[in-house]
Amino acid sequence: MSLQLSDPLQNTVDGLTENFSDKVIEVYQSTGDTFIRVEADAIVEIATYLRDKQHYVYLSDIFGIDRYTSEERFEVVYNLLSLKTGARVFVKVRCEEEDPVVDSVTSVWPAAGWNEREVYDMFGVFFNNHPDLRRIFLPEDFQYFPLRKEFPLLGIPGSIELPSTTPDNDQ
Amino acid sequence: MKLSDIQSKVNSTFFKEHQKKLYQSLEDKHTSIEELDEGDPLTTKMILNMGPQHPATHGVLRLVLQLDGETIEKNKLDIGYLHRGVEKIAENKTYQEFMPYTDRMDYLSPYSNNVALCTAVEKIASVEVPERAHYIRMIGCELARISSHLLWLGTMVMDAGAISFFIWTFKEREKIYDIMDRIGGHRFTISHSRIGGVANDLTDEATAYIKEFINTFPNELRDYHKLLDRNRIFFDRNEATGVLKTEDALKIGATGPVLRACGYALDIRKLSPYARYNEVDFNIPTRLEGDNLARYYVRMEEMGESIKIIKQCLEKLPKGPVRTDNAKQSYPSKDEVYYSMEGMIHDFMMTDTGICPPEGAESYHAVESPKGELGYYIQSDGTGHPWRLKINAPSFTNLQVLENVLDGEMVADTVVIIGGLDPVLGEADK
Amino acid sequence: MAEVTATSYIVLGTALFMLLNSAAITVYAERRVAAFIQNRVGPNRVGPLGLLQPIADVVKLLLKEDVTPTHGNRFLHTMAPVIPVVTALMTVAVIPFGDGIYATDINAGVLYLLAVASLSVYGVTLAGWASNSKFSLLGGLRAAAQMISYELPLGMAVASVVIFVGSLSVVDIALAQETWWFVFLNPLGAIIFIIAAFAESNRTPFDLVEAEQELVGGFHTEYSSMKFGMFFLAEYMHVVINSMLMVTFFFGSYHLPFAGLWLPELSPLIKGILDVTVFVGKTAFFVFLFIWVRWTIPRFKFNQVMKLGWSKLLPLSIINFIVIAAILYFIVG
Amino acid sequence: MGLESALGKGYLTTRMDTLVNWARSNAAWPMPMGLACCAIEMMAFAGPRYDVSRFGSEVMRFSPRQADVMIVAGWCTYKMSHAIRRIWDQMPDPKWCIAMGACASTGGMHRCYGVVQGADNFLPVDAYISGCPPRPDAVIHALMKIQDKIKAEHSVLLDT
Repeated sequence: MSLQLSDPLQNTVDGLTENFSDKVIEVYQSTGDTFIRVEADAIVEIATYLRDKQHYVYLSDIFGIDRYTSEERFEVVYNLLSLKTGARVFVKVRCEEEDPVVDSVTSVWPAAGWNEREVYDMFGVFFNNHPDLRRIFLPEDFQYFPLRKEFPLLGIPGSIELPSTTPDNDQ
Repeated sequence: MKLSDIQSKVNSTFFKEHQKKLYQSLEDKHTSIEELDEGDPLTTKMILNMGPQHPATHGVLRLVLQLDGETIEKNKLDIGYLHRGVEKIAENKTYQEFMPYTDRMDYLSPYSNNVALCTAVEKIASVEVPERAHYIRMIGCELARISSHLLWLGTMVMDAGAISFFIWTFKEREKIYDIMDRIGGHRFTISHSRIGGVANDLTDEATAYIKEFINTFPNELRDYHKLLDRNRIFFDRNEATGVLKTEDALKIGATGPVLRACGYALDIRKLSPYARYNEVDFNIPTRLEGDNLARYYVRMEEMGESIKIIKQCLEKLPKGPVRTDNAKQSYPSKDEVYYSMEGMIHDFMMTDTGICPPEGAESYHAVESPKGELGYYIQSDGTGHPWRLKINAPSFTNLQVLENVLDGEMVADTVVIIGGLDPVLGEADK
Repeated sequence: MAEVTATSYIVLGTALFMLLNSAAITVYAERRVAAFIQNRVGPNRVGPLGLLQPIADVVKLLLKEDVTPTHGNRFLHTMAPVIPVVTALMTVAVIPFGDGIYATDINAGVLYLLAVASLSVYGVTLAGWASNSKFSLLGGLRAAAQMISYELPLGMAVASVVIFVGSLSVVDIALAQETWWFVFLNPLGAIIFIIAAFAESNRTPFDLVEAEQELVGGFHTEYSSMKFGMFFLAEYMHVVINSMLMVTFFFGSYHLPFAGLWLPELSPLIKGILDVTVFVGKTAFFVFLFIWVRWTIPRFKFNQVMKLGWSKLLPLSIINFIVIAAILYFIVG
Repeated sequence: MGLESALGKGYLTTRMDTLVNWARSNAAWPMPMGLACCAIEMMAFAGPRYDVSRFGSEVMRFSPRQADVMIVAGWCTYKMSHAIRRIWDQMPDPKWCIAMGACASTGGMHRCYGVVQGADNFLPVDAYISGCPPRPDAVIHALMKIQDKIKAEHSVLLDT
């Protein structure tokens, strides 16, 4: 499929393929959005490059995708916005189910902090070098990762405790 | 201060692991500049838990503050007290079925959430929307923006101590509720937008109400300005509190009015116009100071701009259908459903499977909700349900800002800063 | 000190009874005025015009379960609400409600008032400490700091009145205003006194002690039942008391404006009724002012309150005092 | 008791009950447990158009120690339910609870892993309000139902 890229996006893609020729796996478009899939181990370098050389200063969002039954099950997507050109680009990395670890980009964009925590909370993907990797929505006592496809919508009974209906008498 | 100092004092009765990690993380924040004062006879510090049930946290935000007298040394936020997993729900619903859930995300401005989902689905499924529907959506969105900003104004001033002001803004909100009632039949969670258009046309009554509102509201806005702009106490409370510099705001990913109050005019309505925002004329108010007062001015001016947009929309409102006439893409009109067999079958099909975007398609579409950039990422697997639906919620992003600006402020400032950032927890907690 | 007569007991009894009632009436007035300011109706279901609302509140509070926090100090927790109520009641002893209508005339009445008024802060601070709650503690600390800061300008403002009269007796101060109210002679002092009185009674814009939005309820967060009810009543009693003090010190006490110039001699009964009516009317106006301000103005921040107290009001009140003293000494002679 | 026999059996206690119930029902201070969308309607319920102060209930006490009626407005998640229950335990007796809206009553549309399917799983609820969110009139109706319930209670002498 041939790509129809606007000039700024073309620049981005050219720059990436030039500097990280062995790290960029594929570039594709879907309904007008541009997705660049890169090797997981190079994400911090690529992020630094994109921020410093391509003006992707603003990190809009980070989210995970569960590619259930596929190889390299988890995908982490970085939603970047260039403030100079107004171009939006999505950078994707993939990781294995057994050892889902991705390097944290909090050193590049501090905004990634909470978004990465959310991905960890929902999918169980760990982020190396994250300053404060805790669950963000669910309590730490919860054992599961709810947005994984095998987790039932109604939850697992008893996985989160309900309050006791007799008043505290521990003191 | 040692961690054991906090932990030994804490006696959690539920979610023990969670509380432990939270205090641990508070402990770890800024450890480099933290030093133990040997001469201090009070070796323990006061840890104040604000929330989750607290009058000023706009819902169920929990702040864990380490205090030095009245000054906040460091803080951690704990959110998720409203987490219900809408993204998981979305994977089990058709796109249209998911619409009411978006209402309950940012419940101060449900209309713009509906439009965000609709435009995202329309983008991924290539649905053409009639002109009139675009304009009706814009009117709804701007009304929602005014309604949201009004509640922000009321609660922010109320948090500063003036309780009546909240009631006065609520009087105006009631008018917007009336309009919404006339448009869609409910006070605020109206789910009026549909994939491929809107549910029904504006009635004459609704149009009359809107016209009356846009004529009277600027006067009210002037009154608010009169009351607050020269109010010394209000000024002192808000000036230079919660200051965020432009670079920091971009780094930490602030969005919406919070970012614009820091001096960066990022507005999705201008950046990548959706609906027909490229055909109306409006400005993006910005301020350079980045403090709470700047946020106040930005939002107040935005309300004025919204009135301007609604006026233009009413002038330009074209005649025509309000929903696309393609039974594979949107619900047929009720006339068809009641009086023709085909219409009824299509209605069934839409309810049962709904609209099916092509397999493997991915798209992201953002709108400028009152709180900031509200984006929906959808990945389709070719069925009527999304494979993955991710909501980029502005409140979530802005709450992260809160964790960074609170350090060094006073306890009394927390409430006005939370008010100034205007997070909605229903949206932040997903 | 004047002799204690039967009149004293009657006046004292009536005044105490009316003060307790006035707290209830003020509660009702506050709810109605608040409703009026906010385009609402206000209580109207209980009794005619909802007049029985405070009674319903009090009966309900009386019969509610009383809670003392587990790790709180039970004795202090119980004692704390009594202090503001008692001090509020003690103040009426020296306030003249009309010509000759007062419980007692202490020759150091002003000092007595200041001393008693500053006692009530102990109740608030103890309540904050004995509750074993952080919000209460913060509220109590704020109360202590705020009271100390505003006692001084308050005292200086009163002192600037006392030098006009040359007597520390409250009755003399009231008598001296027959023609000229002190608000005309000493306007700066009056303003300082009003501000400080607002701060002393913990009302908006100085209600950081309660600070519903930040500290939930401040010092009374952990109080329930009638203990809370006593704080509640004490707050309104202090509003009434402070209004009375404003009237007594600056707004002519029981005198009509420039009454000495035009008011003819009246029979003692009519004069007494007129005096008390005028006094009550003026007090009611200031109570309304308290309520009005409460529902329209935002609240200060802690450091701003301190700054206002120490760096603005205190120097201003001292300068005011010195200037008045100088004028009286050198010019009036 | 002499008085009892003179005035008829249970006369005094019934009178006392009437007084107590009258006071309690007309001074029911709400504890606004505003969680989600319903909280906005709860504000409207105290606002100018609906004005709950007519019933003497506009004194929103955010401290549980001083509140009588807890209005659970919004969905209760598992994480939040502990806080709600704790606040309920902190409220002194007598106390009542309104589950406002479909989510608080049954879980409503949020049939998913995070939400407790009805606040009555951990709270004794006195009145349920339907609607998502209910209109403020419905909340006032629920409050009046609570008032009716209070008026029918025997608080002084339980068995006469």
